Amino acid sequence: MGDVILVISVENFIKSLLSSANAVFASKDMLTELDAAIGDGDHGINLDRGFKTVKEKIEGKSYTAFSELLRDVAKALLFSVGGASGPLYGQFFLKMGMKLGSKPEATLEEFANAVKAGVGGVKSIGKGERFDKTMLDVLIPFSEVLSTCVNEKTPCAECLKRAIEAAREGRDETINLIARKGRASYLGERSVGHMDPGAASSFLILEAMCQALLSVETDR
Amino acid sequence: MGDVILVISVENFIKSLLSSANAVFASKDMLTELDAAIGDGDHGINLDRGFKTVKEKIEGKSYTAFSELLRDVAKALLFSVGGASGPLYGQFFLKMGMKLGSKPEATLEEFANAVKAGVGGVKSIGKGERFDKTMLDVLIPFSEVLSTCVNEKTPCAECLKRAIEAAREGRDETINLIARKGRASYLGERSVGHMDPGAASSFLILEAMCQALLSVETDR
Amino acid sequence: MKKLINSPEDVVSESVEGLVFAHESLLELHPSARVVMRRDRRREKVALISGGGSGHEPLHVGYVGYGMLDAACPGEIFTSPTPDQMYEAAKATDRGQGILFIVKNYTGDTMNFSIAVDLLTAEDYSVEQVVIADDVAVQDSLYTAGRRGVGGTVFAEKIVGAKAEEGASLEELKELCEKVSNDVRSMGVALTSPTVPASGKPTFEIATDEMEIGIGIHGEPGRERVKLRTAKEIVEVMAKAIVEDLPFVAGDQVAVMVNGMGGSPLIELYLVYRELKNYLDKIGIGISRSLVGNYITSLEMQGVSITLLRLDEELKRLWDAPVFTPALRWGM
Amino acid sequence: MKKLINSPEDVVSESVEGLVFAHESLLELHPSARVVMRRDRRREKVALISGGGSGHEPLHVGYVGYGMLDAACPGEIFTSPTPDQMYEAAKATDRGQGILFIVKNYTGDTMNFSIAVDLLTAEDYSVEQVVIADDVAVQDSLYTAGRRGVGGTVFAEKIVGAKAEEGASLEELKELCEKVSNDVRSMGVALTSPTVPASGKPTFEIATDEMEIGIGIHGEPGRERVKLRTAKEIVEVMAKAIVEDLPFVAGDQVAVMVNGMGGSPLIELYLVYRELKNYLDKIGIGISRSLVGNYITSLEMQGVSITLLRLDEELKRLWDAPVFTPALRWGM
Ligand SMILES: Nc1ncnc2c1ncn2[C@@H]1O[C@H](COP(=O)(O)OP(=O)(O)O)[C@@H](O)[C@H]1O
Ligand SMILES: Nc1ncnc2c1ncn2[C@@H]1O[C@H](COP(=O)(O)OP(=O)(O)O)[C@@H](O)[C@H]1O
Ligand SMILES: [Mg+2]
Ligand SMILES: [Mg+2]
Ligand SMILES: [Mg+2]
Ligand SMILES: [Mg+2]
Repeated sequence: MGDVILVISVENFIKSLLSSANAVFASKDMLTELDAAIGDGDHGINLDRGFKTVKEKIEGKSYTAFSELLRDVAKALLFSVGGASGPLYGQFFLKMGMKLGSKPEATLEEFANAVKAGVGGVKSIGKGERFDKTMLDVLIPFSEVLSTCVNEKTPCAECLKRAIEAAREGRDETINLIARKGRASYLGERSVGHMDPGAASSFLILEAMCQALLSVETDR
Repeated sequence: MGDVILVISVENFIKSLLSSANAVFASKDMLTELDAAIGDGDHGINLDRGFKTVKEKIEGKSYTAFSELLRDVAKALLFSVGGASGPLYGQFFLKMGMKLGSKPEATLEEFANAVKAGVGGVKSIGKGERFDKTMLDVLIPFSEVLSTCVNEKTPCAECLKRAIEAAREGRDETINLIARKGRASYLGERSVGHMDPGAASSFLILEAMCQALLSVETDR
Repeated sequence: MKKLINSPEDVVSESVEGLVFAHESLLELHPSARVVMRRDRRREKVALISGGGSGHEPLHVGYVGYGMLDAACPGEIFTSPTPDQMYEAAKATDRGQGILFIVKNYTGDTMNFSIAVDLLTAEDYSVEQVVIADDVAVQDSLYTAGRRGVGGTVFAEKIVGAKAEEGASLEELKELCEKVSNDVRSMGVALTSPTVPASGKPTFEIATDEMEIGIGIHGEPGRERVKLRTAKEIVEVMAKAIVEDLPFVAGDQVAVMVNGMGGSPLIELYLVYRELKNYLDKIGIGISRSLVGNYITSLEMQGVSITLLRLDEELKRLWDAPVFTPALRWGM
Repeated sequence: MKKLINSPEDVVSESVEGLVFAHESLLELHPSARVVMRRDRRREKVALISGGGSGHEPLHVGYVGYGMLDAACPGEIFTSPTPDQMYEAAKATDRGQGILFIVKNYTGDTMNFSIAVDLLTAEDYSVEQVVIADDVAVQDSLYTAGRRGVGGTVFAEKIVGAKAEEGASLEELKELCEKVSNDVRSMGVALTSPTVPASGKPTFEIATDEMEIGIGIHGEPGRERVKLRTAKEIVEVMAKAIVEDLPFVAGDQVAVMVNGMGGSPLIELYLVYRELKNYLDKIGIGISRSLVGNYITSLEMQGVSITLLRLDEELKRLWDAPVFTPALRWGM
């Protein structure tokens, strides 16, 4: 493990997405509580509904192309979540899929580029940036560290682990930030001291996804 | 004390009424709580408002006739209390005053007859009887025992004490009754186990009134 | 106690003042008694007057205006008004055609209104009263205080108000009001207790998983205290009790009211309406008129009541007639 | 959690169904998307559409009908609707005159509506949107999500709806809606927290002697948490913030709304109205139109919001124009 080259198949990516979905289901209440503190208390409920729809849509179905799979994921989220996180995550997966295109397998480099495109989608629809205290504080460092590691030819497993660590740090940093986007921004300074719910969910989703990819890798 | 003949002056009766008023003020919350249990939780509030109006009206004013004094008391209650107890107590004092008429003094016998007339007024306006679990369960035994004692030429102080004891028993008996009149009747069997608020207030009012009459007597 | 008020003693008078401010082209305050009156009193018609304890808004003050009441007499919170209010209201609105009092059946209300009737009769006014007693949660009996008057009062005020506007006589109106009163039934449930401002404490204690079935609009306890149920189950209990009481039968056309007790949001009331419609559909009772909202409340109590009135063509026509009051308005 | 519901997941769909049942001559449900539409869509006019999270009833579903919205898209509780809803609503109500979306300013709403705009524009529909952001409790800034859209939305829907009924063009309506949006300001306070059914717990904790000033309609925290004050003091804080923000000045004519958050009884709202009128009288601002009641709520939250809109003759005329929706009705 570690120096084998990771090749991500569409099939394995479905498993990763289902793993992300399970992570969301397990943390529904925690996410809702985070949102209750600085938002409107529905983030866990929203994502739970969204990922249930994703699961229904993709589980057991066979896809041959990333673009197809991820368009289904994006639409499931977009048309069932609502709120802020629906369009944001929808855009993330839609743009990822568009970048990966119609192929059935992707290298880690291609995966990293797709994540970057996804993050770009989130930035552009939400007009947000880093340190606004949003999911971008997880997505951006994750994407950047992943790309850097891949460029530096770091072993695949290590790339994913470092990216996840960067995501975790980004998530934890949101605690000390003043929110400038989303509902928490209404609080101004009062938002300090609370973790952003979207940052927490992004971390969960990415972590579960990467762990699933890694375990598949290890299983080989 | 005891064998002196009690003569009730209008002036002393004002003091007795103010003493009743103070008893009501002191028990406002208790009466309200009793009413909350089996009614609508306003009896103390109602009577507090009513006796404040009575106090304002009669305190410091000089009356020469019972009828005049008691008409003012009745109207103060009738036009400020509302609810069930307003007309009931209003009628009680109105009929009492009508019976005592325009004289400036009354014997205990005359007082007993006036109470009887007052109770008649309550019965006729409320269409109630004994054991309906209302203020009549205090007013009726009080009136009956008072009349009997007076007829038997019992010493005045003793008459009042026995009447008060009968009133207290009547009040306590309401605990085990099923309400058949007033708001508590909606509860049917569920009203058992609670003292009737109107019985409690009648007892307070009569007790304070009699004690004031007795103390005046003793002071002579 | 959490309330938007200044002081418990002033709640009623300040709120009534606000109501009259907010609807000043429609309403005015009586100069000496606590009475809310229609401003326009030119028309020769029977004066329709109601009143009762406050805390049930919009009842009755919100139903003063064209096609409903000529005056309303608000008492203290949950306490019937005093006879001088009804007496002054009648004198100020009488147009020589007589006065009809619509009274909810509570010991206090009936006694205070009766005293007003006596005072007015003594002065040669022609005055009649009809007592509404539609709450099926309470067993009716000659030996008790009888049934409470609740939601049916709203229907009575609307329908009799429309007929009064048409110029009907006192006798005709009394008869119509009695007909409505005979054909209307209600029942309510509570999830929480109201808090009377002057008392500052909830009128009753209720656990977080309990509800009171058959609640009164003053928070008087009802038939039974049970575990919280689904809206569908709750509606079945209420609708069944109501339907069997009259009884309403298959083929009947009814007006229904799904009434919020003050603290239940509209989203829940419409959900309850859905359950009610499904229930009545199943037993062949047709809803031909409906109201969903807060019409007769119990301060901030969470809960709902259902009222059913059997309709005929005349009642439908009178229901549809224009009305313009703070709380009910259509056709103008 | 005490609610009259069957299950948290079904609240919105069952309630919307109840609403449409209760107003079936006026409304219908879209056959495939969760959209409440006017039944009568014959008239050639610009389609006026709004939507947002549920839990604010009667907003928006209760404002569908003559003289207001052509369709409303209810999301889950406190969650903006999804773009397919707005897309289907637009397609079903478009009469070839274009579509105007009225959007409350929340990140989720603006994004979801924008996606719908993109989808529709791609299919050559002419569609515009106006974002309402009237909550002065929130500091406005280009670098944040900006102000929340609250009570001003009700005024916008009424006034723009009246103008749409007159046959105005999409461009004219957009301009009018922007004008209303510019001249309207709101602020709210909460005494208790709402409870989202799916969460089952109050959104925020608040002590029995505390209130939240500047609350959002989703229970988002406001400007500050303070000890409960009198109605007069509370109104002063809100009215001052609103008046100084636009600013409204002596001589201005305004429409005001005293809006209950869902759990506050009408008796309190009218009392608040009294305080507001007294405050505005003192500073020379004239109330020429008013609404007192529950118009944009936050489930069962206790609290109140105040909205002020500066009026000119055209706005007065449009305000007075007939409207017939489940929640707002006059002139017909
Ligand atoms: N403009 C934005 N850009 C990126 N992320 C955002 C933006 N606005 C909100 N978010 C994210 O969305 C999360 C809230 O999502 P959710 O609670 O589902 O939606 P809503 O705020 O509509 O209730 C926030 O915690 C934040 O991470
Ligand atoms: N018909 C009646 N006859 C005699 N007393 C009655 C009758 N109805 C009610 N009461 C008395 O009135 C009391 C309630 O008074 P109160 O709470 O002030 O009025 P309300 O019931 O209108 O709120 C009861 O406890 C009872 O003693
Ligand atoms: Mg949220
Ligand atoms: Mg009482
Ligand atoms: Mg009472
Ligand atoms: Mg939300």
